[in-house]
Amino acid sequence: MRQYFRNIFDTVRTIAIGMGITLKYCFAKTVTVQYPDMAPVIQPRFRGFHWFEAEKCIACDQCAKACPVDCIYIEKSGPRKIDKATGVAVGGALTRYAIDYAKCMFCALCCEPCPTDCIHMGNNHDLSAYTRKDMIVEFTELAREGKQTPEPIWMQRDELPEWAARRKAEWMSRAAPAREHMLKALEPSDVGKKAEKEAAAT
Amino acid sequence: MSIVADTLLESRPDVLTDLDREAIEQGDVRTEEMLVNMGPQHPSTHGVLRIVLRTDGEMVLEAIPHIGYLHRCAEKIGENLAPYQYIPYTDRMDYLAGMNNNLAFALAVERLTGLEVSKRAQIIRVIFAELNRIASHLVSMGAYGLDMGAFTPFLYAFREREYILDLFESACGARLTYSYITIGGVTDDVPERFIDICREFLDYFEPKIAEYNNLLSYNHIFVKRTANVGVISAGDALAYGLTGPCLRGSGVKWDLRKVHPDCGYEEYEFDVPVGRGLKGTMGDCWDRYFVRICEMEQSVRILRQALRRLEGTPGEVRNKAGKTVKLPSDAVYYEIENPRGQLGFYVVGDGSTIPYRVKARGPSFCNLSITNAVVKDCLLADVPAIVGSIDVVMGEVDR
Amino acid sequence: MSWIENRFEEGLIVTSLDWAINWGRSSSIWPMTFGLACCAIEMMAVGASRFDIDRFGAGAFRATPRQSDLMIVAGTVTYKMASRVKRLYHQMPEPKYVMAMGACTIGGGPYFKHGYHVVKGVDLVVPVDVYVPGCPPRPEALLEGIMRLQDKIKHQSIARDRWRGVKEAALT
Amino acid sequence: MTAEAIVNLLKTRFPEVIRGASLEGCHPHVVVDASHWPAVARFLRDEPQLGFNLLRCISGVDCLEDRELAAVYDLYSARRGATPDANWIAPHEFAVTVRVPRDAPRIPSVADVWPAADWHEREAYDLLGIVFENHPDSIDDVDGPHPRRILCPDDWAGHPLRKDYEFPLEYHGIPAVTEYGQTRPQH
Repeated sequence: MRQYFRNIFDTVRTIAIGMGITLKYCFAKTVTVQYPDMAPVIQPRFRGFHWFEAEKCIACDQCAKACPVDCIYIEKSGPRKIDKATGVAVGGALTRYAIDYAKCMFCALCCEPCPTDCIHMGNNHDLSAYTRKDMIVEFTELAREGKQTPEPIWMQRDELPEWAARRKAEWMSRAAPAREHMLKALEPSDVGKKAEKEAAAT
Repeated sequence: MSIVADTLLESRPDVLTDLDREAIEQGDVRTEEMLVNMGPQHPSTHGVLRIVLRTDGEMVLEAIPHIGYLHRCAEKIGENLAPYQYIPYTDRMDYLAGMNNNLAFALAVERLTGLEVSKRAQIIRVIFAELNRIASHLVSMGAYGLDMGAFTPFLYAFREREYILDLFESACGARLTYSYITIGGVTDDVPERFIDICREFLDYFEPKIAEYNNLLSYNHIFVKRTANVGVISAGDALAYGLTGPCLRGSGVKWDLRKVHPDCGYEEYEFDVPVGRGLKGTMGDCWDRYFVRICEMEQSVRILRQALRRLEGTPGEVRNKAGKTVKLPSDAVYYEIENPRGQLGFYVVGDGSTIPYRVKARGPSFCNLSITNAVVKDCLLADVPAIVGSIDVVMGEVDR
Repeated sequence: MSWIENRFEEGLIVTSLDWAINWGRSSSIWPMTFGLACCAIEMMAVGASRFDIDRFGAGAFRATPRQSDLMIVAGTVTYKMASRVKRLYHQMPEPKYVMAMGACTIGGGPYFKHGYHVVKGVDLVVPVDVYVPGCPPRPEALLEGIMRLQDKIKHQSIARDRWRGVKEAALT
Repeated sequence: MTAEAIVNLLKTRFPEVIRGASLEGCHPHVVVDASHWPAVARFLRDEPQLGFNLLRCISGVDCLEDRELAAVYDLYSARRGATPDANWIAPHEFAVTVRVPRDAPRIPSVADVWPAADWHEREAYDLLGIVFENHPDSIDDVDGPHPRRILCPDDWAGHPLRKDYEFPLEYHGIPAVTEYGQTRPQH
């Protein structure tokens, strides 16, 4: 009998202590991030969807070899190399550079071996879509549009939350100086042929 | 008289009222054997565990765990990739403690190849391993509360965990699958102001542990549901190969960080908390749960020492040779203390850069094998309490 | 709703009814607690205090398929699990939606090449409405996925084939 | 006790059973004949000098070149500290390898010596096809008695971790290749 009342007393007492803690947090600052209205908290080193600079890529396959899951597809029409005067890759055309995000595991191992420093982990965090084909991002197609990182479909709308509009503008301005070179990278260029001959001679 | 009445009278006389006793003695309780399938989709099996329970009324006569619903062929992948490429896969084994898994595999390969790791990298490794231990135990505590019907601690645990994940993200850029600790050190030095932010977090976090105790650990309902339930004796625990908090909950003061220190753990001062039977029998669910809470306190202690040490130790953090190591024709078996127990990697080299065989010994795999021995002859309602207190992560059980 | 499909013109009554029904459906998506692997932890994080999926009316995680509208397949689907996934899907009441969260679920992910026991995409087992890539996706990305699904639901019509023209409409 | 001392102790106690020992390198171990393995295991556990009470892991290895399968048993001896409050210690650790021919891989089970071996042995059967005799969780089918599979489904064909394993093309109607048929990049 005594144990019975003791149990009731203990239960009520310990629950009251717990409720006291909960009550304290009624007046504390909230921790919830109001996501679509507020910007997500993303650290500078965040490993998001890739940022790829087509004008610098020499299609050397180093990233594809380092990739543990083989999700990078590279095709080129001839050997490419960096033109030292402009810092832009010339030679054969870069016909395809695609990453399959249905396989990618964001380990950043592709960024380390790149000799020309042309692939990075970007700060885009989302690429949700309605078909599986959308998971393959053709970076050469993006380069044709003057972009260096894939845009999620919601960012293609007109009205955007303020932070998203700012981010979109930032991506655009970051890619803008290289836009001309990016288009050139998709076509074969003469300088490359010279380099090719030189390479063949040596 | 049926089996259930017999076992109830013997094993759990405390749950029977006088009326029950009378009913049993008069033979009113008649039950039949029944098979109950728990899982693979069940809210309290922590993933895709399936337990087939043979029950007699409320009593469980036999519990056979069926695993393999998350078998992701990690060992086959290990035979096909260079060690530095395999590091991201180790993240995905015990996905609540990615840093510790990276560390275990990196240490195994470094031991095999004799690769040197700088002092600063070792301190960073300790810091991240301990931070991840806290994060992992927080999830374990929150999820255990959920299993027992307490939703609030889950929210508190995840709030604190987010701060740790922010620290991880600032250092390596990922929230869950870090691949930060790699062969030959860590991928990158800690960011600026990391030490200050980490200290701030510790100052914020330390008083919270007392709060969890008041919220959950000492809550009378929680205690009644977990104390004296699922008792594992020290002998059983050792025989079944239990490690980590499950072994220490049974009063065995065995911690690899003390037994075989690596990464300079011998220089840090900390205690090994063990179950003492504070609320019931030694080795019950509550003890296993409480060992985790106490370990968080010890991790905070280690972290404070490590941060002080990191300030005074400049230097490189990565041995670049780690990416091109050749594995000699030899084997190594290396274990470290993970939040869930001893994670071991058995790596066989054959002179090339790709291992011949990689075998992972998941602590949850061994801890789960005791299920049948513990769950036998207990009440059906206690099964979630026992499985939750073992704290399995299915990614590691099935690999 | 097959008995009603393609029988009515899209007039005032049908479109207003559509609007009301879609508003109701899209703002109370009840997901099923269906954690398979690592992504499930991020799914739990979405349900917890920092990200708080309840703001979208999708916070009522149900333990049983009978009460849920949305199956978030969060994690690697293996051959051993595939038949269970299918069975759970068939147990859900209409209208039901499936979200593939994470690379493993979408296409085998990191386990594509050497994973002898991993299903190379959950869409080989159940139809998928929204794909959320990432390994694992950030909680924000999962919230975006939920909003993509809401967009999709808002363009559904009870008097039409369920998904006709929905993708194009949802993009605008 | 050093690995050398343990090997010497085993050699004096079981002179015919020890087929070899490797003390060099990172993983000192002794190779034991399969037929006498349970007796050796019992000795390793019960001998007060050794007291290997904690079975850490059983790793199966497919040695394709030698046409052999190996099971590696890693052991710890966990001892109570000097005082009740002291940490436990591990006076020694050791490993035992049992090698069997690849076409008839039969090893007696040690699940009655260390209950922890139960699941490890099932896993070794599942992934490598090492048959553990007298296993407590055995089933008897066309291949004779063998432990029950643990990770793969019961009707899975083959043992995946063997070096000559061929990946399945479909399982229960689910194709193993994707419908958009991407080819891997050729390196």
